[in-house]
Amino acid sequence: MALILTEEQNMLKEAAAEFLEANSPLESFRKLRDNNYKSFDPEVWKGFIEMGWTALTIPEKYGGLEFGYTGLGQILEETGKTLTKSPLISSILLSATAIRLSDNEFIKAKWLPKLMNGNTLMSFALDERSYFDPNTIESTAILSDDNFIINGAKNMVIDACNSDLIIVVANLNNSTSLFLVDTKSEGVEIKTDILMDAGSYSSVIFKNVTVPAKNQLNLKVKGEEMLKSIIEIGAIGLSCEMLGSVQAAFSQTMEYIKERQQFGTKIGSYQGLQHRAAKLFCEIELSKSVVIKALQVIDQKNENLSYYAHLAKAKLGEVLKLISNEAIQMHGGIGVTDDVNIGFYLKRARVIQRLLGDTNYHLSCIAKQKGF
Amino acid sequence: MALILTEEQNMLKEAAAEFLEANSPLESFRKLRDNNYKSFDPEVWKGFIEMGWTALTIPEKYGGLEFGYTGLGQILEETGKTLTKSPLISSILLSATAIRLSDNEFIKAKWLPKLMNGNTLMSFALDERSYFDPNTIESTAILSDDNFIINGAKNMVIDACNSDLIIVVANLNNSTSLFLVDTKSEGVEIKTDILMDAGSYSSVIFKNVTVPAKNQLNLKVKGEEMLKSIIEIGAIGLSCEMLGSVQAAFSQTMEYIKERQQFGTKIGSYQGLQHRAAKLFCEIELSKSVVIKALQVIDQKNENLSYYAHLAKAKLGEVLKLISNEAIQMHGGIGVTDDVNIGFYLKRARVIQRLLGDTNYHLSCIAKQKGF
Amino acid sequence: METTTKVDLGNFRTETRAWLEKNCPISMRQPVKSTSDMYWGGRNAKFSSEDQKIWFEKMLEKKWIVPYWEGKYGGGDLTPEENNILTQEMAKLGCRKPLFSFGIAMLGPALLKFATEEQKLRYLPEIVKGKIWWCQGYSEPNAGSDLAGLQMKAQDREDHYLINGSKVWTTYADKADWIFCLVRTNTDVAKHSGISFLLIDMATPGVSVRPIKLISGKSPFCETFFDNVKVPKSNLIGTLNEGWTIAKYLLSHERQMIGGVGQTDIKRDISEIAKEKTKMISGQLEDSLLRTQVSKFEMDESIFELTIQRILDEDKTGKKAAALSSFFKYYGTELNVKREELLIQIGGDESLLWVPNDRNDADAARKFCRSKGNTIEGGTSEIQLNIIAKRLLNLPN
Amino acid sequence: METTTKVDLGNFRTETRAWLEKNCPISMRQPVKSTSDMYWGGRNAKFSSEDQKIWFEKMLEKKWIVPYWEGKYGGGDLTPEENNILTQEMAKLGCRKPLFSFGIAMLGPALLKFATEEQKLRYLPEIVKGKIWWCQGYSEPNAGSDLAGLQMKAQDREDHYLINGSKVWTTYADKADWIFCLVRTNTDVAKHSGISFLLIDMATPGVSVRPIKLISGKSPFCETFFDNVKVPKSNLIGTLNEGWTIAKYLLSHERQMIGGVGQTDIKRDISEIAKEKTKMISGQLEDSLLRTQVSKFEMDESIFELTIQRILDEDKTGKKAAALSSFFKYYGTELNVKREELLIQIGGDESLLWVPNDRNDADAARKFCRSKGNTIEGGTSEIQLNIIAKRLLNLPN
Repeated sequence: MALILTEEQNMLKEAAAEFLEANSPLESFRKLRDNNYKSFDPEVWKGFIEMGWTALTIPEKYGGLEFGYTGLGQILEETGKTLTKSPLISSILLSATAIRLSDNEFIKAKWLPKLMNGNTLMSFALDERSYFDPNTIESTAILSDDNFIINGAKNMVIDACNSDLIIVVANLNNSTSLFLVDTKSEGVEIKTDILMDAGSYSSVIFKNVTVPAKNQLNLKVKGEEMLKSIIEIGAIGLSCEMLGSVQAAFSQTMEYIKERQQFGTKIGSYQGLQHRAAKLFCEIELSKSVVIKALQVIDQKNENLSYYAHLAKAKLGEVLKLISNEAIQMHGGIGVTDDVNIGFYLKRARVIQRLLGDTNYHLSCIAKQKGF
Repeated sequence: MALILTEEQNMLKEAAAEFLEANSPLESFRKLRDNNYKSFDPEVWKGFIEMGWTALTIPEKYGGLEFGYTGLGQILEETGKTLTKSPLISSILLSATAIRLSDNEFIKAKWLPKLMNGNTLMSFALDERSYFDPNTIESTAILSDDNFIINGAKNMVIDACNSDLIIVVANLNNSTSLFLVDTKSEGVEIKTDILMDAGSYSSVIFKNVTVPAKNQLNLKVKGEEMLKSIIEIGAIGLSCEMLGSVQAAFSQTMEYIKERQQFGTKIGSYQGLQHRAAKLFCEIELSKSVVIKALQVIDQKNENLSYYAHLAKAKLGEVLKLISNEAIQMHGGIGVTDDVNIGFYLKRARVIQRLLGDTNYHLSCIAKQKGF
Repeated sequence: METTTKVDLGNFRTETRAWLEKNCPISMRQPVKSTSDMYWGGRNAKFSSEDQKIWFEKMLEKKWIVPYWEGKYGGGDLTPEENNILTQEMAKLGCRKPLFSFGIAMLGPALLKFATEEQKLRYLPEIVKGKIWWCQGYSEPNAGSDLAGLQMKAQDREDHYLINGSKVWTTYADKADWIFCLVRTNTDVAKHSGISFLLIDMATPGVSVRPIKLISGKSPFCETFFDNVKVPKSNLIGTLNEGWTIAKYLLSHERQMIGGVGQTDIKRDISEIAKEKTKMISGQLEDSLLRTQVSKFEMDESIFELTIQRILDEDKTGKKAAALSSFFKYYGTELNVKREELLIQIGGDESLLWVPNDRNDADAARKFCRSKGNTIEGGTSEIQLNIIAKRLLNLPN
Repeated sequence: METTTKVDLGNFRTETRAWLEKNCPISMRQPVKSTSDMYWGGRNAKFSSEDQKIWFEKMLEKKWIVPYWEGKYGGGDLTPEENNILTQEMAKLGCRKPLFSFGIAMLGPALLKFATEEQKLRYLPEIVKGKIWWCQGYSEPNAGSDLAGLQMKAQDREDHYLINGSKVWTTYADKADWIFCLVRTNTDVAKHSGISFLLIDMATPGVSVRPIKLISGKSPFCETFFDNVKVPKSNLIGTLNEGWTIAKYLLSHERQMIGGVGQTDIKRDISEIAKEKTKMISGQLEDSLLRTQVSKFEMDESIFELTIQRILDEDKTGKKAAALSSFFKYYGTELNVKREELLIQIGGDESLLWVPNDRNDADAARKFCRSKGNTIEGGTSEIQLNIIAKRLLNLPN
């Protein structure tokens, strides 16, 4: 398959760019932050829903557009440019994907339409440690009559503070399972922190939380495999946002060095900066390629999903780190002030790099796959 | 102790620079190479002995100057600039150090004067694998009446082809011992290869070689500890040569970019090259510091010898790799031709980096020491 | 003219395969291992085997030496689609190129675009027939990266040009019959405006050649000297003083080739070699720093391959990005240099051998040294970065 | 004058220690933790504790606020050796500085070298007594790296200068009483030749200040505006239009401080933190890529420390290498930026916290963000590399 967008995908991307530039430019990120770190702008989120972006990955059977992840990826990429905050990652990229992969028809039929219509917000609770480590889950679920009793402590749960439900990963009979838990259930305690990217991330404690048995996502399918796919698709989705940030931080920096004068010349004329800029350009070209490949692999249900997910998140983590630093350095003094927006990319970068695993984590996974 | 040379050490260094520039400039390296890869120039070696350089680390008790390794390091550094080939590394840095650390008075009294006077050439045989790995020695020594019977296969033995004797590292009763073996003994088979640096490195096979019991270097001292010190001192000595090469390759490159014109200007005026040159300058400043510290630590019999030996060889391996590459790139097309000498540093670099362990090896040792 | 349909192409593929299977000798389906496996043609042409001769002659007769040129120039009149199929089928069978030639890859495109019809009819069929071995004369000792700063003079002497100067990096000049050169025909104007593109017979009195030895050893490169060499005016290609246009056209071709675009040889994974050569401990490389190096290298290598594919795919949709050839050249050669560094590091002592012994042909060290030229030849990495900064990023002067 | 002997120095050390032990309140021997632990003096000076007041007054009385200045300027007349001993003994006991002051560290050296005797006698004792809080006005919004491109004008108006323009990165300008500034006094000459060094009372009408918020949050930096501010001519330091000489003299001081030379705070080994925070497996960091990063970082950090020591040792022997301050600034700040990157990477989620909660003061993320300024303030890394290339390597323009 050609590594290019189809005409429909291109149109979607352009529409997204236009909408976000008009309704949620970079400056909106500052406004939400200064408005007591508000998680998102409901008006903008309404726009997302009206544009159909929440329905892109939902099967037609449940009323969705079944347009594919390559489409969703374009939206995420554009939000990475404007740093638009929304429940798109927690509710759609992670939670809707989890439910889509579920074989519990009851859950799918009930919740996919609600997620898509924005009536329900969901979060995905996986992490339990201070770094990404999906292989050591200690939360437990025990079947007791017609209910599961869930115990455990999760952290880094994105936007849990706004969510109606949380999908919880826990061990059931020595294997992984996923459960849909109402945040208003007894025994659920949510504490929310604001991290460097001005985003809301919660620690959620589940203390003998009772969940109806029908709320288990994985029935015949293996929970381990479902979780693996959710993480892989999630990592690719985050890579899309990172690709957007990479491009935006770079182009804003190029604009700046074309205008900024020092020593009587534009600083963009110095070969020292030019060579660094050219190298960043190369890294962006590489980033674009791995992201589009990874997106296509999701939609093709290709067996190499795991490899390209690791590759994309590893590369984008590295490139975003590099470019978010270079962007500030090339801006000079003004770059470290809060007066300009370029620093927002740095702060978002260090959080999103870590979500669902950093470069080291993903490279190590590839090395293990290749047996070295 | 101040991290500077004493006046005497400085004088020695200047004398060495003068002698080598006069008697063995970089062009001499080419001549030896083109003369069927000759190992060294006996006239120049005679000069080394007359200048007292072979006696610097030999105790006064055995007729030496007992001037210290910081002195020997200055000679090695200067030979790194001119790439002067000589038995200084095999006979003095490695073999004389091994004997100096020995507690076998018979061996010391007999051989140190001969090594110093250049009457005898020796090699040090440690490696058995295609990479540096001093912890897996398979050569064996067995006591049989008044003799040891040695079996094993060694490689990367520097200058064994010219040596009268070889110091062999072998296992005796499950611990490490060192033995002095006459190269003319029955069962010793030497095959010599020319490596990328135009130097001679031998594979030596020992097949039931009989060695008199008095030829064991370690009597009461532990062979393991002796070997460790020899490797550490050897690694520091090689770092000195590397420091010389680093400086010479850099300064020749700076001269070149100050003169070479392209696009109507000297290429050294381009900021792209200037910033790279400035970074190399910083790396050289760091290299100088770790080398002088490591040398002083040998002479002070400081307990941190091991740490600084690892640190020096690790850093110099990294810096020499970087600078030997940058030197060629900055020379452009002429740099990859055999018409100029700058490529000699590259070729020597990749061999000396590997001798007694590369950057990865030494950094890994430090990490182990620090428990991470 | 009828358009080719998919059915026709299917037939073409079947026929092509059948023809190749019938006509390509088995020995000509082995990978090229040494220079004697390549037939370069030329005035002193010698086939190194009977099969080589048969294969060349069959292909010449079939007009498939340069299948995509027009018939009147000796080509096979194939459409791009047909030519593509032929290339694919040859690759499947492993057929060697019947003729190696800078005439086909470099001079040909220039002649087709810039030469007069008379010149095309004279030179192109000779190229196809392998009668003339062409070499290239661009760089000069004092004009490396600054190619346009070249100084080899061609003075107007009424009925001929008088050539004085020298060229460097003239590949196989010691074996070639003719050379295509950039020469200075006007010294009074901006440097790019006084350059012309000239063809010179190497047998002309005053031409001499010195082979260049590299840090890796022997090389096909030469330095070529021109001492009062007389060249007929009819040997000028394109307009006088507008040779720089031709040069730029050809350089962009060359960069893509050096950057590895379109290269088909499969490289072994560095990690596979590392697993084989170095110590493993509980399923991982014991040298954890090497594991890092290999991980990062393979990430970039793998993604660079995707990027070549992506940009070729974009090209097909008509998106043009001219200076991207600089990206390919820069990144591709830097990657190759890193690969060779890793190989020499992983390879252990064997990879350091310089003089062959009975177990080892000392190829690794030579290849390593040779790779240092990759980021210099065909425009240094620095020049490529300049081009990216100026043309793609529009950074100011 | 008698020379100090070793015996005298021994006595001086003993006496000093005894005096410090007697006079430095225990609470003044704790490390500085917040800004309230620092006494800055000034017109609106307030001591944050009784001990802080006692300590300052005892030291002032002893003439040890600036012990190495001459007595007539309020100093203690100590020799460099004695001052060294005092510094060492204060460090041993952990005594805080009694007064934090840009007047001591930055303005003082300039006055001592360039001011008239009258100016010295007026300003230096005030600095010692902590009466005036000085701030610095070099950079301007359009003159960052290109400091000499500054445009704040000081026009000659017979009995005074009329100042118009603004300064940026004026640390604590919102609290300071006076500012020492570089101003443009001649616009008709090369930029370096039209700069003067001027002292301005912040209370003069027309001076206003805006604090600057950084990506890390609040900061002591300000932007300071001058709108028709009248400054007496007697406030000029040094020769008119030769202020650049003073600026260069001060900048070289500043660079060494920022690069970390002479810093005494002990930093924890990154490897220790990594061992504590991340997974270990058979005695090694499980994340082998992190192991590589930490190994390389600690190698460079450790050798940079040796290099500071070596160059200070060489300095003592009289070897001068002026531009080495650029090396320290460049390498020291780049290392610190790398350290903060590693800390945020190793630190896990806790290090990403921005708004403090009950378990975590969110310091790590703020420090990380703040570190991004290190390679910019006091001359960017690029400027330092330029200086190294030009002054130490003599590369051409």
